[in-house]
Amino acid sequence: MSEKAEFQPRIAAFLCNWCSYGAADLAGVSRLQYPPNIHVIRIPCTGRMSPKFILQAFRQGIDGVWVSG
Amino acid sequence: MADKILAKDKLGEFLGQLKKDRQVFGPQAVEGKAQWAPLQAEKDLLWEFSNTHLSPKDFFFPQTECMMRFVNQASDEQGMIMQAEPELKQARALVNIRPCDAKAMQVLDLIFVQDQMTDDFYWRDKRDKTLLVGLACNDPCPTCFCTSMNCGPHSSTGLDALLVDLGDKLLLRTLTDKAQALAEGLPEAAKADLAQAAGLKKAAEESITSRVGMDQVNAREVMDLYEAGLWDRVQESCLNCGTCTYCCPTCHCFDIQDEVQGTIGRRVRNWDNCMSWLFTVHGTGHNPRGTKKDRVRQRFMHKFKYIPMKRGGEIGCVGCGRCVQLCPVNIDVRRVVNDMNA
Amino acid sequence: MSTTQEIAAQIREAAKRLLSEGKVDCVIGFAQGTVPMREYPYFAYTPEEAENLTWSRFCCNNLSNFLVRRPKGQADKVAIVAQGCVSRNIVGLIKENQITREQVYILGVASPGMVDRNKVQALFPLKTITEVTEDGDELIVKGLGFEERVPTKKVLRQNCYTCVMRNPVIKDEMIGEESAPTHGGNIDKVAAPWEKLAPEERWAAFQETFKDCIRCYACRDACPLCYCHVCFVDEARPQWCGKTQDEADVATFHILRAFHCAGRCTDCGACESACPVGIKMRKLTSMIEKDIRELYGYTPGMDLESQPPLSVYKPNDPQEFIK
Amino acid sequence: MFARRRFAVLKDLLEYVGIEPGRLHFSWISSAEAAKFQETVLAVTEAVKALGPAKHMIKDIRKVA
Repeated sequence: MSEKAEFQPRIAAFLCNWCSYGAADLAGVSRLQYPPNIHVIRIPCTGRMSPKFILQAFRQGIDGVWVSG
Repeated sequence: MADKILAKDKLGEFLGQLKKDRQVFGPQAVEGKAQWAPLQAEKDLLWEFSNTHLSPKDFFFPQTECMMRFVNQASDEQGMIMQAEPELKQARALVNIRPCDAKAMQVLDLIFVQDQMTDDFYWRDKRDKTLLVGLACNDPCPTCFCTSMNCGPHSSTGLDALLVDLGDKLLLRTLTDKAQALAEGLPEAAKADLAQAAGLKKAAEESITSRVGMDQVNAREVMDLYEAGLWDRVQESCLNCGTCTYCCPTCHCFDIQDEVQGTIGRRVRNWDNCMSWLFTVHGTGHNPRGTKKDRVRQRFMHKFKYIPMKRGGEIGCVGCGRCVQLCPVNIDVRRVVNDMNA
Repeated sequence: MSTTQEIAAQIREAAKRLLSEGKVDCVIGFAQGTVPMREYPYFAYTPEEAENLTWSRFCCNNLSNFLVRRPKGQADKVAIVAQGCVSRNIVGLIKENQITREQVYILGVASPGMVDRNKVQALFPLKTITEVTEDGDELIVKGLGFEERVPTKKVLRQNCYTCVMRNPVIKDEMIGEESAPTHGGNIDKVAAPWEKLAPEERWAAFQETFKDCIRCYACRDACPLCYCHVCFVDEARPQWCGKTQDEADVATFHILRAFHCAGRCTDCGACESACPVGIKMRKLTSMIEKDIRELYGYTPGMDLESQPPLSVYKPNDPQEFIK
Repeated sequence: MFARRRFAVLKDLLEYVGIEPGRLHFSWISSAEAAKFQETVLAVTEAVKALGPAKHMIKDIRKVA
């Protein structure tokens, strides 16, 4: 296995409480599998999302940011 | 104390000798401005310049300085034990520092290193390991007012050695033991050379036409100055930015913060300035310097009243004129002090 | 076209009239600075003080900044000297409910285009400039040991070449005559200079531009858009932006500052003029404003009616980037 | 909807300063779309994985200041 293939990114996932967070929940109860690289952060609404959060995630060394409403 | 002559073609040797056990810095033309940089070649060193764009205080008091590090984990063997940052490894020399900037370092010495209890290790370490070789100003700028601020274009306070450009050669005046070795083997200055240097000094001092009076500032009571009406006008155009304090060679306020990432942390100190709202705000939300006027007043009162009162007449300003040139709204310190002196 | 000296005389006359008639409490204009090419914001409260007012190509601060930063409270009525960009910022401040239209009396001026002092200094590297005066379309630059004439057109601020509105968009009184609205430059051609670079080269260009930053925040404080009582860099719990010189901290400050100006920046150039180390932060802001024009067809501050672009939406706004 | 405009500008700004396009992702997923959620996680992870570890904007306090 090459080094690149072994790289496991850390991804911050900002999920809206009413939409994607619910979808994540449903994915869980439906036993749908997905990679464990995402670190879910629940936000009350995508409108709560601030550019500060995204920059802060990058500052703390996160490899990717995903915002989902 | 010795007055020697350094021929300009011997400069390379002189710098070579400095470089033997030190890292040498000097003002160089970087992007059209005189700026401090490590000296690679003799030809890069500037001789014809007014002063460096920003002050050299960051050699001794960096804008960001890590003081100590720690492991932020109680279970770790080294957990929560502060580890001091290493001292400066190599000695340094600053060549062609202007006398006003050297004077500023001497003023800051009085503040950073006072007694056993107030002894800033980080400052003292860098000061002790740095040799200051000054270059006297023969052509001061119109914004210079050093002669009014306990300083002057040929002032030697705070320096280890002073160079005076005599045209075809340099006069090297050693002032401390640290600098004695530099003068070894150089010819003594002749009477005519000393007379020429004295003439240049007089001419330079006379060419400084900006005068600032301090007699009334010294005579007036603190509260009288504090409550003076002039601050209402001074603060009007102020933006409360930190330009004046960050370009100033004697401004020395800082903010200490602990930065923690997971299990590691460090304590850093960063330049801070009294113009900032955050500078004095309390945890309760109360801010003793809540208005722009309070903050503007603080800077001038500190430099021209509080420091002279506490430090036997030393002034927290050396008259380098950087803030006059760089203030975005032209708050001219000379005008402010003259108003205070009225 | 009147010279700036003639305009200055007319500003003084208007200011004296307004103050003596009691129409306003204060006139905000410029007075001659103590160093070359640096006129400073001046507040005249009496007709006598109005004598100190001036107008030139060295008036680089954005005076509308002082409408929101005045400590005396915002109730009293002030007159303000405003060229195109300043009037556009006044429009912005009115829209953002920082001031009301009634409390400002706008003395409109056509902008002659302001001089970039860094550009003039760069023509005379390491030399000390002692005096700069305007003479028609030229500047007479005097310094220690030299005197030269420089065509003004060569040393204007970068944003003035691409100005889209030199005349005030709102005014109570016009000083001098209106000029052609633009200087002829096309902002869309020069905005966002790093777009030409390959994505992997951009970060280096960004770092190079901001490497001299000393975090004095003069750009923020000179900006009429930055009136927040507590700026995000001053927030401590949580701390969004560290106070160090680390490149991540410097980058965070400049990215967020630029972002906060999105859809509001009038490209007045006050930030670049205020910077003590000559950073060109318009390389960031010009990109955002270009983006706003392309995405939402909006140019800030042109009228009192339109809605700020980030405060409204349309159902068919572009969203190709969203999965 | 307001956020959409903010995100559009922010994404363009971050790409403009040199953050790779594949590091920042946005999506609309309703609470009923578990399958779309799964697909999107896969897509996002793959995109970031392909880019390798983050290089910019990282505050590293271990560095000597």
